[in-house]
Amino acid sequence: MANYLFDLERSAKGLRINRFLHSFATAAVRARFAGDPEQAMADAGLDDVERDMIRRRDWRALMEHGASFFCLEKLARATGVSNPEMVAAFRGETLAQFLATRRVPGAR
Amino acid sequence: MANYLFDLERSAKGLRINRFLHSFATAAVRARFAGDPEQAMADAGLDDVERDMIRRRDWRALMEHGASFFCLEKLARATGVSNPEMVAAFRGETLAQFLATRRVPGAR
Amino acid sequence: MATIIGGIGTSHVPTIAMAFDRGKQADPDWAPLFAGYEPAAAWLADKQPDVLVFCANDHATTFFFDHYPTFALGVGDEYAIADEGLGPRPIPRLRGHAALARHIACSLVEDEFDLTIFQGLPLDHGLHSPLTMMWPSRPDWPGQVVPLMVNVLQHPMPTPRRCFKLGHHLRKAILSYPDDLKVAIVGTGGLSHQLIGERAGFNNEPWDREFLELIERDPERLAAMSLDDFRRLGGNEGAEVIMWLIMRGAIAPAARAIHRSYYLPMTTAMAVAVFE
Amino acid sequence: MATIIGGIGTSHVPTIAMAFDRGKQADPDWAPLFAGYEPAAAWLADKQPDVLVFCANDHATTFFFDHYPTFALGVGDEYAIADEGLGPRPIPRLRGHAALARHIACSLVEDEFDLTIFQGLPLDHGLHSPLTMMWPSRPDWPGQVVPLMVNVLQHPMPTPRRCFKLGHHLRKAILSYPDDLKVAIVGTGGLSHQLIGERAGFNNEPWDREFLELIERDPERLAAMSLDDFRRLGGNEGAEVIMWLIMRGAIAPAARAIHRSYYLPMTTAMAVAVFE
Ligand SMILES: [Fe+3]
Ligand SMILES: [Fe+3]
Repeated sequence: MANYLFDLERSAKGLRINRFLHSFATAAVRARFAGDPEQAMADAGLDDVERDMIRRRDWRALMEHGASFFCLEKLARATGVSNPEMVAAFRGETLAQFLATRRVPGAR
Repeated sequence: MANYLFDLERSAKGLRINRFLHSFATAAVRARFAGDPEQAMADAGLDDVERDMIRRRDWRALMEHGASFFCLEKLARATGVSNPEMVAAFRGETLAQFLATRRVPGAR
Repeated sequence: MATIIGGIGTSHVPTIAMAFDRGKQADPDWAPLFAGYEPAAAWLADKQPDVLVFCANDHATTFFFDHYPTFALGVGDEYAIADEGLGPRPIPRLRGHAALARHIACSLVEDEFDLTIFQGLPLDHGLHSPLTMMWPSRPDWPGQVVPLMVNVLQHPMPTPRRCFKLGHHLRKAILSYPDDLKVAIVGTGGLSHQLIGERAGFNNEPWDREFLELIERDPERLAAMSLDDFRRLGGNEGAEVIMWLIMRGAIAPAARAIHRSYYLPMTTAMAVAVFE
Repeated sequence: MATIIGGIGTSHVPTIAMAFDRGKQADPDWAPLFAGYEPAAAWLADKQPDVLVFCANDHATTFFFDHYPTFALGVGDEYAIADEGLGPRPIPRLRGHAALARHIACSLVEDEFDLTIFQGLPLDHGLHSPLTMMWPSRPDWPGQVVPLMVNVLQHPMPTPRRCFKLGHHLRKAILSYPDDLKVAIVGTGGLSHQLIGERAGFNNEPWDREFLELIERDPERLAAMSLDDFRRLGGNEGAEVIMWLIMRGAIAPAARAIHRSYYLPMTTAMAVAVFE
């Protein structure tokens, strides 16, 4: 079972995408991305693969690419995505499928 | 004899002026300061005392205020002042007086 | 002389902060969580510590992976509330006890802990999601904080043993502070959860219950475990409970849990324990 | 298996870099300095280490006092040359040995050194002012570096004892690296100088000479000294020679100085020593 331990190899591999995701903790970056996501991704120097994953909000692919959960969380918050939605995506489930496995599905 | 050990009290006291001095390690900041020093100091939120010390390049007063030598060094480099000139100022000497105490006055 | 009145162990899940900020006290899905914090809030209101030393972690908010510290001690007078993607929470800035923090810094570095020192930086939910459940934030906080931020995000992380030792030396540092101050230690994180990979959503309630016993009665056994043990038993992200070991090392060895609660509604097991 | 072929102790004064960048080799004021580095350059050319592990410090260039580490290990593939107020020096970017650096990081954190980890950040003269005197930078560097940056700017600084211990564990970390690599350790800083206060301009040649003896023959005595001792004897800023103790701890205990030079033209005593 893939572990995705965030070690120094993964951190190095994900540095560029994580820097971009981390920048969503800044209001100006969020506004710029909301206004013109393509320009924002170009300015951050993301490559085509990275831009595509961000466009599709492909949380699982981003994770496999080296994104830190905690950097992904910034983009998720800025774009109205909850943590259970991200966790469901990592598991390869729909949100409803994931919530059905939880004790208190309304606690989110 | 005053020691000026850069400890955490001094570091806290000097944080704002050091942040400003440290920013001279960036070409854009140097250009902005060269073009309009008053505006650059206002943008950095320096108070009147701090602006006055910077205007007069009063190295000794800046040191007493909490400036780190290594942050002062950035402003010195950006404005064409050498380390022997700063050291002479800390000692309360002219550059010539200081150089007269050195073994190889030309080595600068 | 400063005294250590006890400690608190608590989860720091961001949804705790969301439940608080949205006023979910009466919502049946959240009421058990709020109930679990009531004894901790009552204990703090009764004991009135001057300072809370918080062993917590930043979540790639203030510290980024280009420059990532193992142990970072805050020595500032105040800490802004960090923006984590939704703007800062509507709570007052935290006030830091700079003099105590500087004393701790000097003592720990002398004792061979290789601290990073920070000031003038904002703090994220790792610290204030549990804090708002236990300490009144209106009109302002009743006391000051000293934040000790721990790397639990990027491997290599400090070992459980190192965290427990840090707690012992933190205790020595605080008890040698010359002024009268009542200090409580807060250890945050966990309990079991995994957020990434195919095992995302993993929990382990039996291990969580055992952890709550061991942190009280036999922290030495926890300190002897490896990080891999913690990850296997409590999930990748659940291994952050090593921060409770710093707290446990800093309070009296004979301290006993006077309150414990446990609630596992969604992805992360949320626990609160008070030690005295 | 990796081997440690020896070590170099060297000053890292910014004027060394200026003398080099301005081509002052034939200037009588600077010729003794260049002559002092020749045996070190010859030793490196002869031994051809693959990696230089550099114990140096940043000068509030890359790291600022809002977030200041005690020990920061670089784990990147490359390091830009920092702008220190005059634009970056005209030398190639440094190449990092990321795999060795990660191995060292894991080993040292496991051994309870609380490292800050950095990547993607530029390096200042603390590292490359001596480097250009000893290692060809044209057309490109002959090998890679691993930077270990030490807080010698903001008190509390790590103790001399802690630095010597770090060297011992750094040795263990390098020697356990599985691939064949020839590694040399460089310790930088000093010798005597004070840049601030009324004592600015202070030097102490007798102490410098004694230090050069002790670092070779009796580093234990240096490790037993306090930082106040180092400041009193070598000046506030001269206390940065504790970084030589990291190098000394990482090379063979029986290593001997095969070269030593000393030049005190202006404010800082400039020394070079090679240990094998
Ligand atoms: Fe956490
Ligand atoms: Fe230095």
